[in-house]
Formats: sequence, structure tokens, C-alpha cells
Amino acid sequence: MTVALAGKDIGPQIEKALPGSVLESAPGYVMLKPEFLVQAATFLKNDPAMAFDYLNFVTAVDYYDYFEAVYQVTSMTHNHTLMFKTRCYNRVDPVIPSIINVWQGADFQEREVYDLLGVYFEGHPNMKRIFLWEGFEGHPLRKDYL
Amino acid sequence: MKLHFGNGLLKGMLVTIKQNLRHPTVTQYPEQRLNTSRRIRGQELVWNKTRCTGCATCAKACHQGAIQIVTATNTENNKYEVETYRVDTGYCIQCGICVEACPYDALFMGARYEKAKYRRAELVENKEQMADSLDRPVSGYFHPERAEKLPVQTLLVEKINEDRSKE
Amino acid sequence: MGLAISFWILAAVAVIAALGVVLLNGVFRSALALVACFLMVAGLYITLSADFLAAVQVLVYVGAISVLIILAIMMTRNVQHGNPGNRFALPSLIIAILLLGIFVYAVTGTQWNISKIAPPDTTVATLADKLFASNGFVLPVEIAALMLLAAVIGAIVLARDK
Amino acid sequence: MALHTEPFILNIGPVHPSTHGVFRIRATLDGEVIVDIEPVFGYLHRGVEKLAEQRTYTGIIPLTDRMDYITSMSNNLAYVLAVEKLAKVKVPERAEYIRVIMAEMQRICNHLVAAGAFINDCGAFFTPFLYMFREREKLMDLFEMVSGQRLTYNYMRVGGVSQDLPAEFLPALRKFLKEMPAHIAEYERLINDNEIFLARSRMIGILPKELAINCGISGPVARASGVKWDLRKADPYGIYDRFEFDIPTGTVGDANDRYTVRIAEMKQSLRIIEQAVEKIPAGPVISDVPKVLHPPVGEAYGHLEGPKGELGFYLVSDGGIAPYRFHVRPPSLINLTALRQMLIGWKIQDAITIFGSIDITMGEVDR
Amino acid sequence: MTELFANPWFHWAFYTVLLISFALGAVMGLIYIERRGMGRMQSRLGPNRTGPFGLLQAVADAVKVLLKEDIVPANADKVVHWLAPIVAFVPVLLIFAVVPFMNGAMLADLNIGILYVFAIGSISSVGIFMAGWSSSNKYSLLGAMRDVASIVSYEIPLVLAIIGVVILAGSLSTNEIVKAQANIPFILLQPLGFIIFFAAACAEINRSPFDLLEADSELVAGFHTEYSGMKFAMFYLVEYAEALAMCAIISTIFLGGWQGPVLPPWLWFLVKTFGMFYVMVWTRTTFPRVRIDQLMALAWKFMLPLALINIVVTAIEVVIWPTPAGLPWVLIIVNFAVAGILIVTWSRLMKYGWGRVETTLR
Repeated sequence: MTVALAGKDIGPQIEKALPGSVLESAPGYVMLKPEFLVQAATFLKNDPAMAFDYLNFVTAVDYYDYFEAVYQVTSMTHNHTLMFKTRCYNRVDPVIPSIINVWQGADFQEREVYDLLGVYFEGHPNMKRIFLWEGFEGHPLRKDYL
Repeated sequence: MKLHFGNGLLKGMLVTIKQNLRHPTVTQYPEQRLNTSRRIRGQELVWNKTRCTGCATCAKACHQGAIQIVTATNTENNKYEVETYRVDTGYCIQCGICVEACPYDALFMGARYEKAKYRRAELVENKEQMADSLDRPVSGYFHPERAEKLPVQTLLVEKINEDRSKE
Repeated sequence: MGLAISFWILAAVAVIAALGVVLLNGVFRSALALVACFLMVAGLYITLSADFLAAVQVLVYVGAISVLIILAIMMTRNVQHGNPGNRFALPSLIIAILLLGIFVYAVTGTQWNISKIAPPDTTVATLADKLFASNGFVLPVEIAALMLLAAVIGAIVLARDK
Repeated sequence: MALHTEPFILNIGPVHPSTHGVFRIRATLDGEVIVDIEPVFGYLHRGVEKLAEQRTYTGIIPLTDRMDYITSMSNNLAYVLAVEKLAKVKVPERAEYIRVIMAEMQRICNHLVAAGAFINDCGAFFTPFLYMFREREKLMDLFEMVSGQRLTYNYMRVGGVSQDLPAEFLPALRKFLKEMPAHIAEYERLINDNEIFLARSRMIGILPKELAINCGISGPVARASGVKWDLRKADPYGIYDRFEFDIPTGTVGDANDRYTVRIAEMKQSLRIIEQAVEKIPAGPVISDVPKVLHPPVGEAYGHLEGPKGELGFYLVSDGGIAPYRFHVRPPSLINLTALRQMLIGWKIQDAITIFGSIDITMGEVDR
Repeated sequence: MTELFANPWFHWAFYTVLLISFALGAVMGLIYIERRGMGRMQSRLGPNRTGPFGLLQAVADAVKVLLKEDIVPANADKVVHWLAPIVAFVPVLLIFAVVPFMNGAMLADLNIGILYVFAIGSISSVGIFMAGWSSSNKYSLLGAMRDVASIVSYEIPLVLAIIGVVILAGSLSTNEIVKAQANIPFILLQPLGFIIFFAAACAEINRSPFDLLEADSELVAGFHTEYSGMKFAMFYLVEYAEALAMCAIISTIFLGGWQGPVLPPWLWFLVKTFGMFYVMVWTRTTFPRVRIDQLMALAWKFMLPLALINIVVTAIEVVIWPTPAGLPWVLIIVNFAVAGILIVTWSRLMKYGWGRVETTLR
């Protein structure tokens, strides 16, 4: 059975490795600061106790005030899983660092999030629309999109 | 390590040529029809006028918005009646959720499956067209008591065996 | 009579096709004209009772050589449409005229011996006798084969990557 | 001295017999060798995630049918698992068994399509494809008997399944289980040792283990690369911990491994179904769930080992009748992440084979 | 009657009409065999609606295709596009000139008969790459390039494979070759030659598993992607007429042509030809397609050396046993053994990827 690690336990560990990176350690997830996202992801992947080598999914949710990027990662060696999040409060030009260099699996998913929610992932080598055509106006999954 | 010198090719050829001795898995469709499932969700809805109370649960359950229902009080005999009951089968995706939702067993899936139309307008079915009648067989979807009366489905698993036993 | 007619038709078409190779606008069409020219020459061989030679002409020139030429054309994309002119137009004209002059001079100046012997019935057997019989050309044939083999290996070595 | 030809851009798709739907690969070729590719998606984008935000939790089930139309039953199940996690609904025992039977039947169904289409992409003229579709027809008959439709089943419900199995279902399924091993043996005789097939599929499109994990690739594609990861074992949802089965894995990660893993998985699925049919208890098939569901505020990620890989649904609820956010983790899309690395350097024919061996459905890639 | 046939002009006219009608009629038969035979092997029926047993399906298809609009792509080289089907079709008809239906019943008993077949057959490919090039479609162009590659490669094993037969028969004339098989068909004396010839013939006429140039699943339809209507029908006809010609040639040089007991000679010839075609349908049903470099490898690394060895072995045999009396059992056994040993040895060299393995991931 895959163990869903509680954010409460993991959050302090990340905080210890990268001071100032964790905003909130909820039971279900860890909330990370966007500027520390890539470092934290690298830590989660490379730390032998974590060894989160597999990225389940990346998505984002539009909460009107902010965009929340959600990442679920799994370790195939330890068989545990963790959800971490990050927030972006800029609604006009939301930017979140891309984790494609940590987990390549984020490639199409980050593009999808950009396409449908308009969150720009900085550092992604090919950040353009994936499903809709170039020149499509707006981002359909935003709550204010008609 | 397996040896390969064309024996794999010959083995495959043996399989294909053997098919000539078997019965083909084919139905000559317009003449020869297999019985569909007893629970088939066919291309139409059947509506029972007498049971329907006009509660519009089906219309609320329909996530495609294909069902339109208007109720009104008939002033002549002072009764609450369903004025329009209209289904746009062009929007309908045959999910059967309306049938499941109906609390009075007034709605059924149809059992027929050949319903091609020439015009979009013909896809909209009104009260009279949807009525429960003999030429509109009712499927047993979500109505097990109806399902028992329908013929048993022809299954390919069993059909092949029957044909083999004949040979 | 029939032979003469067919000769003239074949010869005329061959010359037209040869001109087409040079003059046609479009490399691919030139190549096709070349194929037509080869075929006509094969036809000429048949009128000369050299049926084996005709078959080999078609097999080798149409089936292999022109096919390779066309493959090369297909690979070079930018000359696909149109036959680009180049700065060698004038020199090549001069060379062509010179060559033509030499040929005309040689052909008109030669005493052509016409053989009175009837052509052999089965050219294949005669050819085989000439090539492989003990008093034939076995050694040249074998040497030619060896040379071709060397050429093939050389081509492979040249074309190989790394 | 190397001979070079000019690069040549070839558009494979969107309408092409081997793109399994409307997918487009912009390939740059050098002769017949692929130098670069760029996948282009979106020709079948229907905005499922947006549509779902306006539908009730039950009304979304037909939408999931239409995502990966080859594996509707698994999609239903994955979504329903996520909702059950969100709303904390219990499922009756019999329904759990029915779900396992359906999911495994669907897996066989999908692998038949995948393997058949893959061999078709290798150039076999429809023979293995039609043999496999013959057995798929039988499975679809069984699905039709249960749910009333042949492709878009809409069978799973939050808290169980929509209807109990009909009386004639289990005998027919037993008959199928008895016949199927012989049919699988027939496919293996037909194609497994075929020298041309081996030459076309062995050592082609190798996906190394590390790359597979890093790219988030799951399902048979990952297992063919040697990743022994199956959610049925690693995270046994439902009652999968009660069944005995193996996880077939490949060694090299080439196209042939992906094919053989699928064939082996079909056998394992048959094993699971046999055990489930043995043990299936009587009882109700759906627990007492309100018709219009109001899950508590929160979020849940439910996933299962779909036939194509890890199929997950991430749901955010605001307490209303419709999910606030509905996100799909589509295995088909994510399995394509490594496509570029897998295709470059191969010939067009190999590209078609490799693409076919990944097994995607455009309905799920684009959603 | 006989003096009528002695008149060369009548002979010409008669056989020309006969051959054209035979080719067209037999092609219909082949299409029927292909579709029904393949259908049965794929566990279905095949077309059975038009006419009795679906016999008129080919006619219906022909009518449909002839009534269709003829579309020429805007960027096409129109003249070449128009000429291509004709250039492809005429040589195929010419092949039938040397096919003996009965003893001496042929348009022309050329003494280079077999060579003529391959010489003429190679012209047909010119039509194919004319089509591929002039369509100005990338898929067509790729198809045409593959065609060029396969034609150049497979001509060689094709010709080499029959040299064994020619050595045994002592003639290039097709009629003489059939006569030489009075005792025993050459397939028994030349099993290796037959296998190589069959495979090379499949490649030459682009039938599966070597149908790379029209590869449905990769190149959509290859060289005739842009053809429609009448011109497409021509290519369709070429495809089957070539198959018919090759089957006729195989039955002539390996299966004893019109020789056979009880049945009339022309019927034997037809039975063998159609039987051969059924084998082609059978292989098409079963095998996947090879890759282009494997196609080349097969021609150059497998068929060419084997064909050469076959020639040497046959030549030695002819020298050792000049005239076999009755059934030459020793020869048959030796030849089958040689064929088996050679195939097994060579197939070990052709393991994975048939000589070319790419293990590195780029």
C-alpha cells in the first residue's frame, strides 16, 4: 500500500534543508514558496530518505485570488507519495518556475496548464499552447472564462 | 535462444490457413440480426404518459440538457398535466441517467437502434412520438422486470460454439 | 520494308529523345527522355537481330542506370523544378561542337565493311560460345568481373560513414 | 566522406492511418531517418475538464466514458474511486468484485486493441488485428449485457455499480475464460516468432528505465522497460490485495517488449477474473448514496492502474453539487513525453511502429 | 485453321486480343481471390453482395472508380502525372507475350524469353516513380524512392535465381523451359531458386511483405496517393496484372507450366497460376512489412549470396549428372538439403534487425 506522507512531517524536513522555503505544512500537502520550488523538488528527488523519482501529475487550480499549482510525487523505492503545492498571486501574468529539469514528465502537463489556465512556467524550453491553437484568446479553465 | 530460420513465418502461415476450416465470425447484418442486450440503451427514450407526474427529475438529471418538460394546470378539468415533453435525441448521449433518476418508473430506454434521420429537426421527439407503444419496444435498462420479458442476448462466445457443434 | 520503317521511327524518336535530354526544362523530364532514348536504342538493336543485347540494354540501362539517375534527382530537392542554367553554358557548347565535328569527321572518313553473313539464329548460344568457350574470351571476362568487384568495394568504402 | 541529403519536413497526420486518431507529428527527415519531431495535439480537444465543472458528480461519469473510449470501464472506475475518496463512501463487497471483473475485462479489451493495432502498424495486413478484435467483440458483448452499451458503458456509480450482473453473465464469462487462453496461444503462434515481426520490433524504440521513470511513464510501457510498478500491487485500491497475480516486466524496453508485456498482462488479467468469479459474494451492489452528491470541501486524488497506465483524477470540491476543479491525469498524454527521444534516429517505418507500441487514444490525450 | 495461324498477322491479332482480354479477365479473378481468400483467412467472408458469391464485386469497383472525378494536384507535373499510369501499364501487358498457355501457344517464342520478361518488367517501375515524383506529394515521393531502391536491389537476385533453371533447361525460351519439365517440375530441383525467386518477385511487384512503396500504415498509399478515378484504376490494374504475370512466370519456370496429367494444358497453366497467386495472398495475410533497410539487407546479404551459391551448386550437379534418367531422386534430396542448410546458416547471420542493430538511444 502506498503511504501518503503527511505534509506535516515532510514540511519541516524541507524547511530544514532549505530554510524559508515552506509556507504551510498541512496534513495533506506541503505549501512551498514558488522561488524555492525547483530547489525543493530537487531535494525531494535526490534525498535518499525521500527519493521521489516519479511525478504523478502537475496541475493548477484557479482560486480567483491566486493560482495554485499542485504536484503529486511518488517514490518507487520507498512506495510513498506526497503532494506539494505552490501559489501565484499574480492574475494577469502568473509565473511559476518549471520543474521540467527535475522530472521530465512535467513537460506536456505544464504546457497543458499554461494552455488552459495561463500559468507560465519559467524555464520550460517549449512553453507554448498544447491543445488550443496559437492565437486563441484567453485560457478556458480559468473561472472567469465564459 | 530460439532458432529463427523462417520457422516463425511458417508457423504463422499455418495459423492463417487453418482459419479456412473455421466458421467466420460474421453476421450478415440486414438479413441476420443478433439479439441485443436486454439492457440496451437504444437510440430513443420511451415515456409513459400515465405514470409521469411532471416532476422534471429527468430533466434535472440530464446533464446534456436534452429533455424539455413543461407542466401546466388544465383549467377545464382542473388537473396538473404535462404540456410538453420533448427530447432532442441529437443531444442525447444515451447514458441512461434520466431513466435511473425517474422516481415513478415513467421513463425507459428504447430497445431499437436504427434511428438514422435525414434532418436535425426530426431528431426532436415530442410527447406523441415518445409514447409507449407496440412498435417501440422498451429496453430493460434499470427495469429488471421488463428485462425478463425480452429475448436473451445473442453472445458471440456462445454463437461460435453452436456453429462449431453443427459442423 | 517493315524493318526500314521501324528503323526510321526508332531512330527519329531516339534523336528527339536525346535532344529532349538536353533541351527539356526540368531535370526529371530530361531523365525520362533519357529512358525513352535507351528504349529506342534497344529497339534498334532488335532490328539488327541482336535480341540479347536489346534485352540487356533495357535491363541494365532502363532498369538500373536511369533508375539511379532518377533516384539522385529525387534526392536533390532544389533542382526539382526547372533546369538551372550555369556559367559553363558557353564552354560546354564549344566542347559539344568540337566533339560533334570529330564524330562527323570520323564517321564520314571511315570505310564501313558490311558483313554478308546472315545473323546467327540464336544469339545467346553464339555469345556464350564466344565468351566462355576454351578459345573465347574467358580471361577478359573474369578480369572485368574482378575489376567491377574492386569498384564495388571501393564505392562502399568511400560512401561509408566513419 | 559522408553523403548528406537536405532535411525534408514530413507531416504525419493529423489524418493518417497510423496515428490512432487525430494526432500530428511534424517530422524532419534526413532521407528516411528522423532527425527531429514535434508532436502536435489538440485536434480532439473537447474541454472535458471545463465541462465537468458544470455537471453533477454522477453526470460526469458519461464524460469519462468518452475520454479514452477504448477503456471506458476503467475510466469510470478511476473517477468513481476519486469521488469515493473525496466523499468517503463505502462500497459493498459484491460491487468491489464486479468492479475488479470489469476492470480486468477492460484491460484485456484494451490490450487486444493495442496489440492488434501495433502489429497492424508493423504492416501486417489486418489479420492479427481482426483476430484480436474477434475476441474483443466477445468482451464487448459481455459489457453490453451488463451495461447496455458496447463502448460507452457508464456503469460505475459512486458507491458501487449501477445495476447488478444479469443472471446469464457469469456463465458466459466462464465460457470466455475457458476459451481465451487458446486464442492468446493462437496470437502467439501467429506473430510472436515471426522473423519479420521480430526484425521490425526488437531493439526498436528503446526506452531506458531511468528515462521512463523520469518522464512519468506508467503502465505496460514502463513495465516493458523494467519498471516493476503496478498500482494494483503498489497501492492496491479496491480489493486487489486479495488476488494473486504477477507483474510481467520486459528487459530491454523495446517495442517487442511492450507487445509481449501486454500479452502477458492479458493472461494475468484472466487469472484475476477467474479468482474473482470464484469468490464473488451475493449482496447489494450499491451503497446508500444520495442521488445528488455534496462531497465535503476538500481535494482528493484517486488513481488506478488503467490499461494504458496510471489513470488518475484530481478533484477539488467546494461543497457544491459539481466539482470545483476536475483534473485528469491522462496516461496516454504522459506516456508520449519521451516520444521525441524514442523516435529520433529511427526511420519513418520504425517511428510508426514505436508510436503504435506506446498505445494511446487521442480522446484521452486531448480530452 | 492451322494455315490461318501460320499467317503471322493473324497470329499477332489473335494473341494480342486474347492476351489483353486474358489479362483483364484474370485480374478480376485475382481481385476476387484476393479479397475472398483473405477474408476467409481473417475469419470473415469478404465481399459477397454483388452478384452471385460476390463475383461481380470487381466489376462494381471498376465502374465506381471509372465514374470518379479525375483529380490532378495543383503543383503536379501534369504531363508526367498523366503519362505515369500508361507507362506503368503497357510493359505489364507486354510480359504476357512470352507466357506459354499451351505448347507453343504464345504470342512470340523469343529465344531470350526469360530475359525479356525482366527487361520489360523493369520499365514498369519507371511509371511508378514517374507517378511518385509528379504528384508533388511527400508521401508519394518517399514511396517512389523506396520503389527505386527495391527495384535496383531485387532485379539482381530475381535474375540470378532463374539461372539455375536456365542451366537445367539449357534455354532461355519459356516454351523450351516448360518442355524441359516434362518429367519433373523445376521446383523440386531448384527449391532454393524457387524461394529466392518467389520472394524477389514479391518485392519486384511490391506485394506484401515487401509492399513498402504503398505501405498503408506509413505512407498512406505511397506513389498513388494523389491518383483518383481512371488513372488510379490503371495503377490498380498494374498491381494485379504484375502479380498475374509473375505468377504465370513462376508457374512456367518452376511448376511445369502447362505440363500435367489428365487436365487440358491451358487449364493446368491457369490452375498453377491462380494457385501461386493464392500463396501470395496467403503470405500477404500473414506477414508484417519489412523495413526499407531490411529489404535491402535481405536482397544483398541473403538472396544474392544464396542465389550465387545456388548457381554454382546447380552447375556442378549438371556436370556430374548430365542427363538424369527418370526421377532424379539424388538430385532432389541433395538440392533440398543444400537449400535447408544454406537458409539455416544464413538466417543465423540475419538475427536481430537483420544485420543492423541500433542499440544506442539518441
